[in-house]
Amino acid sequence: MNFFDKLMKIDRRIIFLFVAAAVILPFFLSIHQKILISPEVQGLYDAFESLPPGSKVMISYDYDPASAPELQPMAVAAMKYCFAKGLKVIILGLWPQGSIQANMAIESALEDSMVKEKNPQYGKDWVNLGYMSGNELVIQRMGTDIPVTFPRDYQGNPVEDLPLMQGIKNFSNVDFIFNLSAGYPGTQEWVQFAADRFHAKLGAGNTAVQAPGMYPYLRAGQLVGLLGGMKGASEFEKLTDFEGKGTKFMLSQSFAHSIIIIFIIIGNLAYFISRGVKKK
Amino acid sequence: MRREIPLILTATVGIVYIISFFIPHRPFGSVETLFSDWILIIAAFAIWLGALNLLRVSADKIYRKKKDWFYALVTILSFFLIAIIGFFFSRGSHFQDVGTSFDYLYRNVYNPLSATMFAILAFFVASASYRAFRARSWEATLLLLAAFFVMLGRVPIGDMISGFLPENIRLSEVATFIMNIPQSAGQRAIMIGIGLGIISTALRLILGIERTYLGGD
Amino acid sequence: METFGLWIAALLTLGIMSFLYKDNPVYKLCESIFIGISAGYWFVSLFWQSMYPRLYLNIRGAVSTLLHEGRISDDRWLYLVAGILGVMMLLRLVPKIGWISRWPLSFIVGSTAGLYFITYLQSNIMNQIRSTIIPIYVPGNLGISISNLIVFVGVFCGLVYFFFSREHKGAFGGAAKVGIWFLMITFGASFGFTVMSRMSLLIGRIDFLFGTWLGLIK
Amino acid sequence: MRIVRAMSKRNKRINWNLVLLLFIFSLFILSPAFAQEDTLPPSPPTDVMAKDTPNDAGGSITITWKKSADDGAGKNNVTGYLIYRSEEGDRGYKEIGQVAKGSKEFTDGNTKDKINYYYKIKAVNKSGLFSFSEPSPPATSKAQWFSSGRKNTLIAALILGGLILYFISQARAGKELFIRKIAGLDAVDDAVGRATEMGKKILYIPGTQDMDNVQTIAGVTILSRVAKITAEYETPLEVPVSRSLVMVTCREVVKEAYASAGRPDAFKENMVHYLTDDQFGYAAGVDGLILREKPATIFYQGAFYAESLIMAETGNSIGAIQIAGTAMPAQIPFFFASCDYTLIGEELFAASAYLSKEPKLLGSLKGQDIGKAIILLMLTAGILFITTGLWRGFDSLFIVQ
Repeated sequence: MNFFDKLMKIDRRIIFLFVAAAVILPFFLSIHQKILISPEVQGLYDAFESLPPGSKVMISYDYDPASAPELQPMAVAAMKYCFAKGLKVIILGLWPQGSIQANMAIESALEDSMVKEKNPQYGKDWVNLGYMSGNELVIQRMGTDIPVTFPRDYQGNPVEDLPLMQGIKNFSNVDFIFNLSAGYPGTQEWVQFAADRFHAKLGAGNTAVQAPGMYPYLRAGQLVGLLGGMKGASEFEKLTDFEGKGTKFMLSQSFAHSIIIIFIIIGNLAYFISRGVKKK
Repeated sequence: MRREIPLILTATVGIVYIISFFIPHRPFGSVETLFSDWILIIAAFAIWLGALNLLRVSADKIYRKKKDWFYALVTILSFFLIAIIGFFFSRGSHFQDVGTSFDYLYRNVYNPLSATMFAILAFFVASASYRAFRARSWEATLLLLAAFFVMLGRVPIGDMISGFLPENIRLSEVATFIMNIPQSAGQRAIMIGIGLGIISTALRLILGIERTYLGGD
Repeated sequence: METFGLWIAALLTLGIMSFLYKDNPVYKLCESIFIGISAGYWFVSLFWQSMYPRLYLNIRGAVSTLLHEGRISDDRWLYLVAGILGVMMLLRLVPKIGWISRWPLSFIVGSTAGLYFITYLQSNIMNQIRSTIIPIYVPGNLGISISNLIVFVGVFCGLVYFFFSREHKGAFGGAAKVGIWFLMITFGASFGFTVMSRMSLLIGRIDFLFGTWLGLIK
Repeated sequence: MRIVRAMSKRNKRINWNLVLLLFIFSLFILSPAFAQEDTLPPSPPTDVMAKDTPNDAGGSITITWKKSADDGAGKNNVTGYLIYRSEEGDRGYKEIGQVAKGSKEFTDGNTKDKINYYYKIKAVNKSGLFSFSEPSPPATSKAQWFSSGRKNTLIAALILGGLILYFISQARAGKELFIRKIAGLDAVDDAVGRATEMGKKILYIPGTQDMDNVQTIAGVTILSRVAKITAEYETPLEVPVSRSLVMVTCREVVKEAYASAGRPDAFKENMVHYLTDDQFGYAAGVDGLILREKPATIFYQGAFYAESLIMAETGNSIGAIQIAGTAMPAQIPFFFASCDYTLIGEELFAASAYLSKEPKLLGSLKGQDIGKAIILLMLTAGILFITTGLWRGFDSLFIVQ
């Protein structure tokens, strides 16, 4: 077995080591990267921008801490943006841990100076309806009656006591829905039920792995915009002018991608050379 | 009794479900909600079976002093720890609120385990792509190239490398093109296929042609 | 207490990661904790989130209407059926009448079949057909014309690949082959797109270890 | 947004006197414009119509109107509309909701059926001035017995369902049906055989979702065929599952398979066992099983999420033969990269027919194929119609409401 054969069957732990190094090193480096905006992110931002202050935005947190590195930066940027712009936010979660993630996002958002100035109030500027089990059927039920689906918020207050929830009956009283999703139930269900059945205007933030599956919906106009993974988060941060972790982590991301690409190239070189050697 | 009633039940429920999609009038319009609630309740009962099985298999390991019996004991203890805390010491149905003992376990035990298990995928993605993305054939080359362009195009570094090119053929644009056009087309073909497969399977289930799930008599 | 929790979290994180080197006692320990804790987690969650609000609260509500208003007609009584189906499921533990658990099972399978039939017909067939019907010649815009044509060819040939009842030969086989090419590009692109997501998760964990735990990065 | 932020960041050393002077001066110049905006209400919305919301269970009325002339045009200062409702027509109007500017529609989902309702729309402008529209003619809500917007779905369901049923009956009547090769399924026998030779286990993962997923049901069906083979070869089989209902079902299925292979004695309850409902907890457990038991063959058939690659890469690292199948589009590439064979999407649902060669199952595959042919025809025709302009609305035939 020659060197290239060995290289082709390299112990995967060596690859692991390089990946770890590529992710860790950039944390201690400061290199500035230029971020370009992709059309699907622009689409989402435009949809947000078209909302006048006071509009009602529903944000569904359909993920858990496992996907937080990707989705939390989006959530934080969206919350900061909504608060700073005076949009009213209705939060809910189709995943049990979703509403906890929402509270964490709001905590970070409230630290921003722009948001502090606006001093958003619970009940008036945002509400957290909490988690409701039932997956896509929760969406469907909301299509006919939101207060019946969520009779109380996450703290147990009746929704009729919350000023923001006044006059909210179903999706037609909500101006925009933004769904942060890491799987099922998630964007696909929001498209099928909220957008298809009840014609709600829908945008989404997805883990990068979910995102490719959503392009058909994007092209069909069932989704107005889409943030895919950390890159999507960093682009959205750039558009809204609220730089956060998405931008910060992007460097590790670039390094890690490069290392994988380098390995793929090495693998192919080794493959061709060792095949060439054998032919001789 | 053992097979007929279940088959009739499947057929009836399936047909009612389908019909209710076309009839907004009560009671059909609300059938979906009701049935879905029922399924959730049944699943909540069923998890007792799973939990009992896990405990029984683990206890069996300890009892017979099988290899690694110690770890089985750890599993049993962890299960009871969180179950007891969740049922009795965490504000009842508000067990997930911040500050409960359940939440403490969730944040410091469950969540790091879950997030790390998810995160080691980063390493597996690297080793899988090293092995799988080799230009062995024309098909494999397409796979490789698509992965290559999308991977680079999705991070800012891709645009740094291809910065000298005109804007509309830079790597991020190429990646967007691949995702939007051929990827989207392939995805759609898969989706339509899946749609047909599911429709036909659903139909076979409703009509009782596919009844393997019921087991034997 | 918080610091203690942080240390536990960090050690568990390292324990799971040790598995990348090879299977070892620390990983085994973390794995068995994980199985026990997560099984218990769902056990508790399903109780408080499904059984309690959907079954107990509904039935309690129906009983109180009966007691206070003397009315028996209350939709919530319907949830009793679910309770009965649930108990039937548990009867699996009694070998002699275990077969009765097929009733709730076939209820679930039936409603799943019905729901999937409709949902997939709508979103995977009707909607996808509609969004594929796009003009393949847009006057004055060559780029879009070509893109639309590629989408059409891709969907067409991709579907041909999925034909089961015909041998993939001749022109038909040619189309199926082009279909495979599209599938390959789809897989490669989805894979490449995913790499990003996976790396993000690792970055999140590293951020936890070096930032939250060790405080080396702010 | 960005401007505000830029301003707040700007240097604070400004000549305030000058600013004040300029401000007052500009007020003088602009005052006529301001005055006009401040004193005049926006022009009212017109043509307010209300009618029963179609295709619902009643309890809802849809109101439409023509925008105020000052919304998006004219003075362009309308900020939104408030919707008022009354049961009397001339008085007793109460606010029931509001919508943003540019809106022309509102759904009142809080009506009682068979009661007359009247609606008025109030346009509000920036300075808080408003004007009311004329009231709408009365409207009542009622429930419908058929969703007219879903006629097309009904037709599609009848066509596709009919085709599948027709070919099933054809197949039952004894018509020979061809089925093309599916590499992954041809390999099942070999894969089981190899495990037998090596004296090692076979691991079968029926996805990680519950019985309320059709993919899980497909996975369980394939398990029944695999279990029949392992029973014949006397190969040890282990099925770790992540849902209790799946455990119950798989147990029945495996038991039945062993019985029908004439080996009921070889069946053990614990062949099928539950780990945890948790996605990654389950993956951790399965990884442990793979590393310690070193199975020769691993099947992954059903619905998967991110855990797919964790298990498949670990399986790959011990050199097991892996056969995967899923209809989760996002996971197919991972199985493709780390398994020996992968059933792609629809192939998962074709597997039970392929493995059993039962005529009625094969018939349904034929039905699916004809369905595909019709879809291809629709696509081609539709694109021709829409490109040539012969029938521009063709694609809207497929809109489901």
